Amino acid sequence: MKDFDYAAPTSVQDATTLLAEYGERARMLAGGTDIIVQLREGLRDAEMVIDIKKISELMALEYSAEAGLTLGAGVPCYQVYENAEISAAYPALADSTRIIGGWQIQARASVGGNLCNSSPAADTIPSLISLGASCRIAGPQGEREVAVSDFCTAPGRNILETGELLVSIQLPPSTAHSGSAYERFIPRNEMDIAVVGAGSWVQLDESGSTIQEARISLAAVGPTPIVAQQAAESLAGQEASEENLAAAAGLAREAASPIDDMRGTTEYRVHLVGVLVKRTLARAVARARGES
Amino acid sequence: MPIVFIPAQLKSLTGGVSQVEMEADNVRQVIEQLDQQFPGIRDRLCDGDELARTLQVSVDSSMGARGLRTKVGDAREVHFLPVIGGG
Amino acid sequence: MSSGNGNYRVLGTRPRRHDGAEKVTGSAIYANDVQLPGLLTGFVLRSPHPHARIRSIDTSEAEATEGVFAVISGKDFPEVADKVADLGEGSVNLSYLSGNVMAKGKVLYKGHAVAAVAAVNIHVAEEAASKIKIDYEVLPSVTWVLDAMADDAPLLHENLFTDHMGEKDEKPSNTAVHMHFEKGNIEEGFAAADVIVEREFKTATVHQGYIEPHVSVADWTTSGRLKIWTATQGAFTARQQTAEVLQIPISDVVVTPCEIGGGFGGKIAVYLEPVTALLSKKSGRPVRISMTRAGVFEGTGPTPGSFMRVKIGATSDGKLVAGEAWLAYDAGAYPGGMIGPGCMCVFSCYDIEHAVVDGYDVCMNKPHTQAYRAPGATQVAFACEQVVDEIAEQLGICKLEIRQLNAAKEGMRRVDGPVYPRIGLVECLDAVAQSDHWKSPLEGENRGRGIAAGFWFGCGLKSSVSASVNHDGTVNLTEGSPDIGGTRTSIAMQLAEVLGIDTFDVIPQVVDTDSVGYTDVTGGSRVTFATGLAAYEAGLDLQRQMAGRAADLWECSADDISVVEGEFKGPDKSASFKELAQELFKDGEPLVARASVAPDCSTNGFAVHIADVEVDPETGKVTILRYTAIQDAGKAIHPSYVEGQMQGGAVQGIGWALNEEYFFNDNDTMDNASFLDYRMPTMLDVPMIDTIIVEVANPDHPYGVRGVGEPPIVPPPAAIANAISEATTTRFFELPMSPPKVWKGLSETS
Amino acid sequence: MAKTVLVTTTINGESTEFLCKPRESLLEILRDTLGMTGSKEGCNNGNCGACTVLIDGLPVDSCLVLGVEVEGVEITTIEGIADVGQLDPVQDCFLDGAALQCGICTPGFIVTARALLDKKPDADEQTIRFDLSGNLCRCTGYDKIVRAIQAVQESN
Repeated sequence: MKDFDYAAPTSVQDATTLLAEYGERARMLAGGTDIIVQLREGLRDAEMVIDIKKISELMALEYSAEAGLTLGAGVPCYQVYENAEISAAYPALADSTRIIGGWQIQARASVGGNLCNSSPAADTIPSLISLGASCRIAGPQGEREVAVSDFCTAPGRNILETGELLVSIQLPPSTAHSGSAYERFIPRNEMDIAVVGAGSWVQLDESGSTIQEARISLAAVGPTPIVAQQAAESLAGQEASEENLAAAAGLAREAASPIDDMRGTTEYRVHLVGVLVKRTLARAVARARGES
Repeated sequence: MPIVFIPAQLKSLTGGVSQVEMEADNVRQVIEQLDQQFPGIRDRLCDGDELARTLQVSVDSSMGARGLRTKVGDAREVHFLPVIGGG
Repeated sequence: MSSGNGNYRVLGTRPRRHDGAEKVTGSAIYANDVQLPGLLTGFVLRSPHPHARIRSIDTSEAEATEGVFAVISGKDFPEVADKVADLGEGSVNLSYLSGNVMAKGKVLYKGHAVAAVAAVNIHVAEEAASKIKIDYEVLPSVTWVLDAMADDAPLLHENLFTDHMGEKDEKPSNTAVHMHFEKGNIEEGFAAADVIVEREFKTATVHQGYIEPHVSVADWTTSGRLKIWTATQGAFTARQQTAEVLQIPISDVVVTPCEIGGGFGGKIAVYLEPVTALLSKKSGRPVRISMTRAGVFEGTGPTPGSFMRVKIGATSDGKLVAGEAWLAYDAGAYPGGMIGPGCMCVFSCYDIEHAVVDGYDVCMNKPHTQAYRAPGATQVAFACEQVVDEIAEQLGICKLEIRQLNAAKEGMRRVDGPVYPRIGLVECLDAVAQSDHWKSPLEGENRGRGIAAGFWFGCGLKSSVSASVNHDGTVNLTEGSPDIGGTRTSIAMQLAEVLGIDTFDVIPQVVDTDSVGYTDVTGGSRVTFATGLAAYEAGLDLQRQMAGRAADLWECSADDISVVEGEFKGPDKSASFKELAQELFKDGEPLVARASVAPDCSTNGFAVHIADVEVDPETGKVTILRYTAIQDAGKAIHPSYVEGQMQGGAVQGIGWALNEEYFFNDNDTMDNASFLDYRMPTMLDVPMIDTIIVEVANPDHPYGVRGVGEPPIVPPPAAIANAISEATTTRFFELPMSPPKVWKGLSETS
Repeated sequence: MAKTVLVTTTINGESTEFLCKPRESLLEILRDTLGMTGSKEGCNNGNCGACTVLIDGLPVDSCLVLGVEVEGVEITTIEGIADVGQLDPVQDCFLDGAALQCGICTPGFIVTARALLDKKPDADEQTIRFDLSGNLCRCTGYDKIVRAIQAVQESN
């Protein structure tokens, strides 16, 4: 590994100052499960590695039914899925955090880091998008808020400007009769990169039969995580029937523009989008109905 | 008296003969006798004064690495086989 | 030799292993744990191209880097003659071996070693390596076996001419060897057949996947002798190869085999030993290299991918009467050794009167292939066992019954000629029929059950041990077989059984090449069999010595002393081994025995596996629901470690069946050189692996032991393919049967 | 060159200080600086679990932790699992159940299994397999490892 300096600032301001000073030559370190591998394999460079885990705001995990979830950028995955309230309110996020790497990875890897690494195959991003999450970003010019769906711009790239830092991810309060789910397809059962991932969220009416609103997001089928807008909109006002979910899954396939690589062909991935969207919608509906 | 099995790839040298019964104490003698009967067969089975390194001799159901010194006096069958590695 | 009577005190028990406490507490010393004063760390620079001529190598900037002590490349290695050396288990062309250790002139695969650096730490070594400038002339490359056999294929070796058992073609070729076997009259055989099935199969290149990377530590600084500590399956073969590559006398080399983190056939060839040796010589310091995982995948032996065509004919009553096989195996960058056993194993489980087999060993721009557990046999079992299944389907015969009807047994002649002695395939198949698994119906949609059989020779080779009796009657057992899976204990148990003492009264130790007689590799399923046989012989020798001494002690004739179950009995006195040993220690010569053996036999192991699968028709993913491995172990010395071999081999085979493969991209370089993307089974991917040990004594071992390490990897891909076929009515002819391929196959069928 | 950093941490209950460069992983520090070679390197990128240690009771791949990060934490390595002269029940059950062959993955498995049994003493087979899926073993086929962990549960 190439030589680098290390700093562990204790405030957001100290961090952004350092970031501004080093610019592109600085890399953030949260759980380290991506960045350490990338530095070791020469996939990314750094002169300064900034450990954000000493900044209390970035390690905060605050949840209330009224205010929703504030997920500090450095909070490791296990803290999400081990928290029963958070898992109940945001099941898709619990699904995602539970399957990133093995236990050793989940003990370190953060949702914020998964987002900032901005891999098209990231497992938490479709969940965050489908749950309507937004990012709180701090920079030299102050703070701004950006929807997670607008965060990634290309493989490994995002909207963070020089000197900017992801502070936290905000999830809106979970509403009654809503449900969400994330599933990915991998050839093994663990320790793998998604061939395709799908996150779905539905808001049912009080009777639990009609979908009022839905959000669907996909991983590993484009240069960034994808919002399957048309598919989601097609469900609004529709009965939560198997046929309607399948029809939406069909529309979601059209949103996908995957590449052929060793993990799967274009054809296979598009097919899997249909399978996973159907499955996650069904599971989200079941959860919204309190069935699982 | 052992029966020597001619490898299928050498049958062009033996005019199609696939088995030869002969008196011999060891593989060296087997090959000498074969070569007298079928000139050229020795060069296919040996590297210089040794059994080809890619070959081993199977005597009855034994397989070993004693090369030309392999005893065959009491054997029923002699085969020339490729060497086998193992994991 | 007579086979055992089954009445044993020690054999068949399940004691803890002697090296257990060290291994569960982290104190066992593997090669990467060796510490020496002034130890430097090395790094190997590898070719980014699959095929290229090296125009020049400039190491000056790397050498000038602070913290760098030595840089070497191909020019630092001596020229090695084009000569074939016998390495005990197989043979190797030394110029190929040397060229694989460090490229000279040409690189033949991505990952081929081109230079190495020794520095104060890994980071400095890596940075310095990145400053080595190599001018490559990139050449056309080839990585698929049939392409490599084509007339217009890029040639890897201009002086390689196809060998047809001693006769060479005149035109150079990538095909190193053509083999041909015949039995009976193939035309007659097929003419007599009522049903004939012919299929083509492909299997991917797969890696042994040991968790410990290759590691070597060398100290060639002070005494003039080269000292090596390494992760090897065979210290003596590592010594021989290192000496040959460096062109020094073997007496100048001492190799200490450290604890070894898995091998499976992949840690027999040397890679790092000569490199660390030269770096040590040049730097004047001891040097360690631990390969990166990518280096392991790209630079060390995977096992061959293959293309196979198999055709079998049977009469309407299910008797197999004719078999034809055409096999092309991927040798990688240099001629390989797996096609021979591939040819010999393709029909080895069945009595087929007429058969023809052709095999081709083909070079291409991939890492040089090496043995992997029953090398060459798993591929052909995948082919043959599926064709047998299809014949059963066409004839409406039970798939177990067709195997029982045709099973190899004592007296059967294989296609390569030899006749089997007493073997246990029939008993394994009977055990299948009696098993709870086979008798339990499998219910549910998209589910299927498959079975398959497999064979591996198991070899003897050379082993030496010495046994010295301590004055408390315990015995120090010194051996040269690196212990990869509990063999210290399985060998010690055989000595304990002879002597009538307990397992833990034997203190086994694996020692360096200066300290024990020559011993071949831990491989070929041979250690418990052959080194165990040596321990048994040493035990008999100790008993003979002690009986003679007891006659002196008890003032009787040696003829009056008998040994019954380890107890020495004289006319009026008797003593246990321990009592007598304590007595004899008081005066006279210390009691030391040694034995060396070279059993000329194969131990002929058969395995039959049953797999239940469920296929997700929407994704093509296959889940293993239940799995049973049945195997003839001859005699299970330590049943837990026999089961462990069966379970481990089965799961490696499951990985081979479902997901493991080298992905080569359009540039003929590997895309997945990591444990993330080379998908070996995790704990979550497999169920419990049930085992049934069958014991048909091997007539060539006093306790009836057969080699057990290799057969269990042979049946799994075939058993799983047969199960998938039952589950989906679609057959898959290509390994791995990964989700994209299964989904595609299912969508094409429906 | 980056500055050398002094790190104070607790390893297996003992307060420990070491000097390190930021690029050195915890695994390198343990093995090369502190001579604790029980944690093994299998892949050096978090895919095999052979280097697993516990940080504040949770399993992590020590190849994916920087030495400079462990200031003030509590680390347990394989060397700290047994008491003096007394193996941990997990170690005993691994030995009795022959749950190891070559042994290179064994320290990682034992450390993860210890954490699992502490957190979820009643874990069922599926949970055991899920939580240990970050530890690769190539020799055993996992059967005897799962059974050894179940044997610890049964002995409690």
